[in-house]
Amino acid sequence: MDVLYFAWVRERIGLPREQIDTTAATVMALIEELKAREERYALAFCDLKSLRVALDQKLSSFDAPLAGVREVAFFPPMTGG
Amino acid sequence: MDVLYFAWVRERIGLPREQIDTTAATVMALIEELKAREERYALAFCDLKSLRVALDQKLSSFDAPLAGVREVAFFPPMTGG
Amino acid sequence: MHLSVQKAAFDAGAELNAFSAGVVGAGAVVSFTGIVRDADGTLSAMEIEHYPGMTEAAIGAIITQAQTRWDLADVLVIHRYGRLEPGAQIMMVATAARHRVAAFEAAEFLMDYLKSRAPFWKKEFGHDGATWVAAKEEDESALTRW
Amino acid sequence: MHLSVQKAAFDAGAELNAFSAGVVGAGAVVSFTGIVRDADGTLSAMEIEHYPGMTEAAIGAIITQAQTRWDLADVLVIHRYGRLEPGAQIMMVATAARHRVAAFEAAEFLMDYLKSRAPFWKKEFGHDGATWVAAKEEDESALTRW
Repeated sequence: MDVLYFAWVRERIGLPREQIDTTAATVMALIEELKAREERYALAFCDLKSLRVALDQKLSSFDAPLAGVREVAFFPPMTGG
Repeated sequence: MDVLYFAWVRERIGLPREQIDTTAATVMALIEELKAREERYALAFCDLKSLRVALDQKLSSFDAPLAGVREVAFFPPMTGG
Repeated sequence: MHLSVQKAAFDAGAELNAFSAGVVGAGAVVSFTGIVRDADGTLSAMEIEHYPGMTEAAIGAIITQAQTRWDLADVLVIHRYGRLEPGAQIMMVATAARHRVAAFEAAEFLMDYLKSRAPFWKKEFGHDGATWVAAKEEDESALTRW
Repeated sequence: MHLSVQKAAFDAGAELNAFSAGVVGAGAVVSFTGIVRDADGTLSAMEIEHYPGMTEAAIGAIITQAQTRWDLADVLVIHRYGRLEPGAQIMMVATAARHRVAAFEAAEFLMDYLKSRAPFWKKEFGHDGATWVAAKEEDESALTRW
């Protein structure tokens, strides 16, 4: 599964994307798995209120299932326009 | 006093402006005076709801006094933009 | 503040660029362009009559009202009169402000007031002759929101 | 429909003219241009990051929503990414419709959604370093009016 990071999430984790082999059933389970990995992940995911997730490039929610998903992206609330 | 006519008011009366010597105290009195003059004026002023008046180039009302006014203009509701 | 009541055509893009270039500190520029629309394929031309002198004063007063109400970096109004073919640009409004909401609201305010408070009258020439465009009830009631 | 997510600068006036020229039957064209604003004189540059692929899809979906909701003759969205200096144009939206209300409302709708539903992130570089622009509460609540 491709996992992408943008903006300060990318900066905290230190890379823009990585391939992750996971059996996590939901986005939330994936987040917990990542947080347990290393300090920098724990830091990036410490405040879920200021985080957004997209599954296969569509905005989604933390309790969404990951079955069949190829690309997960984490980023802060968007500031376009 | 200069009296100006625009759009279909101008067309019904047949001229864009004229000089009128009047002792009419209000716009309404001037209108009555003009209506009494000739058919074309009666026709132009027959429906006051679809008429607007400006005194010295400011939108005004039919009961406004004419004392000190130099320019009176009659026209239909505006359709700019 | 830029205000022009003119017979000549104008270049909306060039006007927008010149307007934006002259603005300092604005984060948002909104423009509106009004175009002669041939609603049912029968319009051959439109003629716009206006009241020289009062037109400039009335538009100036509308702009002042907008500037009082919103914190605007600048305002532009161009309005043509005379004969216009379908597809021709009739008029243009532009507003610049720090934030988008003020720029949008001020532009809509200007348009609503120009529609029924600036002394212009439109006459349409079609296959069956000429008719003066009637003021719309909705244009008058649009003013109540401000 | 014209949608471009690009690094290069664009000419808002030329875009507006090309957009208007391509529109048939519209009486109203509204444009919005967003400019990098140096709010307190300390901004040296802004960097806009985006999510290639999702950006185009998200903006495309927002445009489709606008087209469903209003009867639009055409829609244009240009949004830049990369490094931008103060005064530079960030993005542009244009809408064309028969009447002014639809053109204005659709442009505001597009702006409100682009602000917080298109995957762009702004970072500001100033004298004291760099900070990511925080999403504003008011931008999120602006969506509730639609």
